[in-house]
Amino acid sequence: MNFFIVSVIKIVLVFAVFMTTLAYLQWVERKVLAHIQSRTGPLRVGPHGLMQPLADVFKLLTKEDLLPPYVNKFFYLLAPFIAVCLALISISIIPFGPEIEVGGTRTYMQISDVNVGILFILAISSVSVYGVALAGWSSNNKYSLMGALRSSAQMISYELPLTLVIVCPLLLANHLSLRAISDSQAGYYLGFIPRWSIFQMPFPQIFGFLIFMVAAFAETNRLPFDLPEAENELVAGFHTEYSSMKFACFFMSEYANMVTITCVATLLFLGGWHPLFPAPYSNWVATAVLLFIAIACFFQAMRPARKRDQYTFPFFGIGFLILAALWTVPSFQFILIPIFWFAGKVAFLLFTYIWVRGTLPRFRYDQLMHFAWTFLFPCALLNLLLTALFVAVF
Amino acid sequence: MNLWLIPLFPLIGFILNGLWGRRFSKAVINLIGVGTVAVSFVYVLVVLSKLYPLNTAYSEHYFTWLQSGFLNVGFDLLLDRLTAVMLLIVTGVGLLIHIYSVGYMQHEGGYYRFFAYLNLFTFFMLILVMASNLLLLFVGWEGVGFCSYILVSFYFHETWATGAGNKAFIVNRIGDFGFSLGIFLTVITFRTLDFGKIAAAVSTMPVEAGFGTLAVLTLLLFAGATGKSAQIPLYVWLPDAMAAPTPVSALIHAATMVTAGVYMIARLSFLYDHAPVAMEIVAIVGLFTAVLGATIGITQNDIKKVFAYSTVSQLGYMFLGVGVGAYSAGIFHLMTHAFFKALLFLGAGSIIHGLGGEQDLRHMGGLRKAMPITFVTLGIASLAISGVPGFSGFFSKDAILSAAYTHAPWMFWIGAITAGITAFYVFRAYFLAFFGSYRGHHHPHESPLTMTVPLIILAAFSLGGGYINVPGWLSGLYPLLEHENKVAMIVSASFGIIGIIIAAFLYVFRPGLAESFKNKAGGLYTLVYNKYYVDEFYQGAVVKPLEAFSRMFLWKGIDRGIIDAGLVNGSGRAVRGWGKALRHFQSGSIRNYATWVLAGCLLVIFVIGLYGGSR
Amino acid sequence: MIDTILFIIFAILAIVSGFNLVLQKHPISSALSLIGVMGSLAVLYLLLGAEFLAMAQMIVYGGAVMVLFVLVIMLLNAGREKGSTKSWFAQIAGLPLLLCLVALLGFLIRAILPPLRSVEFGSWVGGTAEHIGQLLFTTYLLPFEVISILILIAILGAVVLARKELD
Amino acid sequence: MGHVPLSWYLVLSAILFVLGVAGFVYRKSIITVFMSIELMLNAVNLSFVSFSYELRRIDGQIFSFFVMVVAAAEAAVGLAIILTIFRNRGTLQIDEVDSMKL
Repeated sequence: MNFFIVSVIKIVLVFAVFMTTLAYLQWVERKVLAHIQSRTGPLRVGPHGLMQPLADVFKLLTKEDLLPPYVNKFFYLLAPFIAVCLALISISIIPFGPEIEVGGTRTYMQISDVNVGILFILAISSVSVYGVALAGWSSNNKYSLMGALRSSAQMISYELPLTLVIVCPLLLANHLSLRAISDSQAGYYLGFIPRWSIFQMPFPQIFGFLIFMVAAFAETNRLPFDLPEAENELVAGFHTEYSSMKFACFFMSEYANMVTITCVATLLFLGGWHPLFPAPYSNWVATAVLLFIAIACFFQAMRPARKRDQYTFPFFGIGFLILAALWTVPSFQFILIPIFWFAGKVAFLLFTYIWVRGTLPRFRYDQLMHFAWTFLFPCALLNLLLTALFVAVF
Repeated sequence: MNLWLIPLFPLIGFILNGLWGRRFSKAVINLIGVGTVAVSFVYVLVVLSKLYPLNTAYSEHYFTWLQSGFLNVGFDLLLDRLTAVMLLIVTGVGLLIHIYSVGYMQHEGGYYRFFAYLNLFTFFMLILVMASNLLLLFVGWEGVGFCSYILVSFYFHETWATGAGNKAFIVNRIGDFGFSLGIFLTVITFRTLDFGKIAAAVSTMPVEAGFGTLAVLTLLLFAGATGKSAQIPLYVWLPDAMAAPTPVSALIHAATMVTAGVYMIARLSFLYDHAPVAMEIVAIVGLFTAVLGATIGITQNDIKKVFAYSTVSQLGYMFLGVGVGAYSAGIFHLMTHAFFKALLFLGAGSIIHGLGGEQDLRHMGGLRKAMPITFVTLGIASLAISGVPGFSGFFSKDAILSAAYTHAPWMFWIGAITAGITAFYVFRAYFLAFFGSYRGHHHPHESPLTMTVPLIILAAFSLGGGYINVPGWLSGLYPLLEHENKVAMIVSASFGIIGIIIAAFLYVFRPGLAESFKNKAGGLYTLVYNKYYVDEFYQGAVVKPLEAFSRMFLWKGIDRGIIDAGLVNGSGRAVRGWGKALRHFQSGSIRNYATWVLAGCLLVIFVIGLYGGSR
Repeated sequence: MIDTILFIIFAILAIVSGFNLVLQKHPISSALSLIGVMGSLAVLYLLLGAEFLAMAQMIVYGGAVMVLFVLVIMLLNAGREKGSTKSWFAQIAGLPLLLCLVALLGFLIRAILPPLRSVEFGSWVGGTAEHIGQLLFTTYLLPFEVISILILIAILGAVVLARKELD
Repeated sequence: MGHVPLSWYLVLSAILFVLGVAGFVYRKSIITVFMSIELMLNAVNLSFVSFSYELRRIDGQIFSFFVMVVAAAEAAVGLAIILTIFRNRGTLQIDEVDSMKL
């Protein structure tokens, strides 16, 4: 019974954090993009547009639920459901931290640990094509169909290098469970080089990591590979005919996939929740970073860009100060420090996503496929061969 | 001791010359062809000197060749005193003839082919004489038969050569059929093919009084011998086999292969000893073959034919010898015959070579000045074959005739008269060739050294070979049963000398007289000249009926009627009929097919469930 | 308890999807039904302790084979089936034969098989990646290599067949 | 509620197999017929895995794995053939592809 209660608590916690993350990820993206392009981004709803995600949800919920004629109703309604479900399922096996003990109950910081975790992730990601494909086909619209076909082809094509490159850290870790993979990367070479996959001997997976990230961009249909929804060619790709909450589902699934895949990248290549620095120093990094942010907020409040900044920034500063204090409490540290490292790595990768989106132009479709089959695939294969060779030899 | 090396060398020679001989120069071919036999000969000498007294048989087992039920045939080689004699003849005389061939074949085509075949023949002959069981002996037996065939057909672009080859092969097939039946009967009777084991088994059996299993067995084997050794009724191939190059006639059709039958009977003497009926038949067949060969020999004009019939006749003597139980005498005669008959053929070859291919006695004459060496050596050979005292033939022939006298005097008298005829026709040929005036057109010349040296060596052996005490050497194997018979000795020798004198009288001193005798004899002469019409009789009595039977019954009846019409066309018609009926199932509809598959699967599951699946 | 519930849920899902596959007139409905069957079977494999196979089922069947089907259906825009009377034998004999098959299989399962053990989730997990890999690369190495060659041939064949003819 | 006997799995496998056969015989679209074959393969796979559980040996799962791989190869080639048929004949109705007959 204990198992069920703990599981329910974990599910609720993870789900809440995950949904909030998805909502605010969109806000972050708009803000970062705006600043890259010398704009300000959302400002009106709440301070710095912080209430914007909430407003968006309200807008989408209250919009008229349009059902175009000539669509295949069943599949038209099924597609967003499939997409969002599959996107949200993967998070259930992502571990965020080590095994902890709260109130006499030992548990993993993870909804459930699966022996074949990485295979599960692959299975879900390979099945998630259906959402896109069905949406495009059932819309009974040639732009949608084109978008769907492109998307499917793209996802299938990039799944190959992705899978091949995932095998390399598996070879190093010798396990399929995400938790075990992450744990195999604990420790340091020479006392300061972390034993992460991208640094791990005998064959550092730096190239593997780069290939993985490129393939992940394509897999989640993000720029520069967002051909399925290329606005100027295909209107809006497979979700042209979708509106209101159904559109939101696709939107959410895209961001959920982004988060999931960055989590996987973190676990496979960046050592999961294992810190960058050895033990005593890494405990204070979180506090230091949060303190720095708090100080920056106060500094910004003294030189406000807009009038109301001098009221909002001190609040932020105080908030970050409290957070920094929280990370110094020893009885919370064993939970918070792994989470900080894990969240920090994921956040960095997500920022990279947005950064790339703001920087690179979109590929042409044939370039995209060409790139996948003639460059990425051989590279991944070569990487795999070399890794296997080195693992076998050493 | 590695006996297997003895036949290996000629085999190597065959492989080298046979595969790459076309690219070798003549010197290399000579080196390989003659050298391998020479090495083999030397190795035989080495082996014999090491095993010298050879009181007991020496054998080597290499591997099990056949293992089938109770029958176990090994690849075993055997060396006893009998084999030793044969080995020396085969490699020694063989070596001389190889050397002779170098000169004789100098201007012939297919030089490398000839030596490859000769080497192959030597290999098989060695296997034959060294075999330790009947089956291995049969391998050699068939191998030499095959080599004889390809060598008789050596001039394969000539119809007469290929015809003679075919005749040799087919006639031998008839004999070998009997021989293989004999082997089967041996397997059934003794459950083994090993000579030693057969001998042990036979020694416990009583001597057969009537016509029993052993008689049948030995006569079947003897049927093979009549084919291989040219006895009545299967001798007809040997005169035709003279189509082969003369060294082949000397080696295969005089000295070695044709004596295989005699060797076989000597080797299986323990069997024949237990079947007196068979022995009697062997002796009679040998005797009549001797008479037949000798009488035909008188009338022939082709020098090689004369010697061929002489070979038939002399082989008859050998069979007479073994038939009356004088195995050692038979082998003794085999050896001396190898010397003087090889010499006769080589001498004839020398004449033919010197006359550019002329073989007809009527176109020779007065060659003694042109070919002195050939003249002398051939004279020695003729004296030897005539049984003139002091020459080798006298000793061996006398041994046989003495034994025959002991066995049955009438055999002795016929044999002795035949000896006289032998002397007559041999010297007829000799005088026709070397005396009188030259009647040919080609300018005669003496042969080169490679040919004359073997002649001289063989002449020496023909002269002195009789002093080699072969019966004594073989006395351990075959007890000496013939005692010295002075009367027989004098009678046979005098018959031989009388024959020579008559020949000299008719062909040297009164050349016209022979012609008038010929005319007076008339029909008898024609009969003998046409070889008693045996070939024609065989043609009419065996070949033609067989052809007719094959054409009418086997071809038109069975092949066309039953196989073609019934089986071939019938099965085709049946398939077509079924196809007509079944093509309605081919509707082109995949779903129908699937339903049929389903029905079939159900049937299979049903049957398995009913019978196979229940545990 | 939980495994019984799971079995019943997914067995029913599989059977319903299977019926749907046969009864639906539109290929894409059939395809989705088939995906349903495959997903249910993956769960059943997990119950039977074949975790690697379950994931392989999802990746290979769910993620590759069926995606291919769906794409082809979309590409050819395969519509509803039309009635046909050409396969008269299938129409007449199909149903009786199917009933026979049902009867036979039922009989075989009932009559021939000895009583089998009951499935307890987690009592035996044989199909871990480790075990499968060990067996695959020792005992079944030759079939494995052969099958990889088969796949290579299939890829080439598919490329050759589906390629547009260049004039 | 006790545990499920393994024969239930086999029954399920049999049902799915029969459904696959039914689809093969009664469906008229080439693609659906093809999918019915996949259904049959899946049913057999379930049997394999069930017996593997019964015998406590994973050889059955290996075979199941091979079946999967072969099915994937078959799907690739089969769908390519279907594409070719559609290109040449413009139809996916199985009863209209019947020129291989007398």
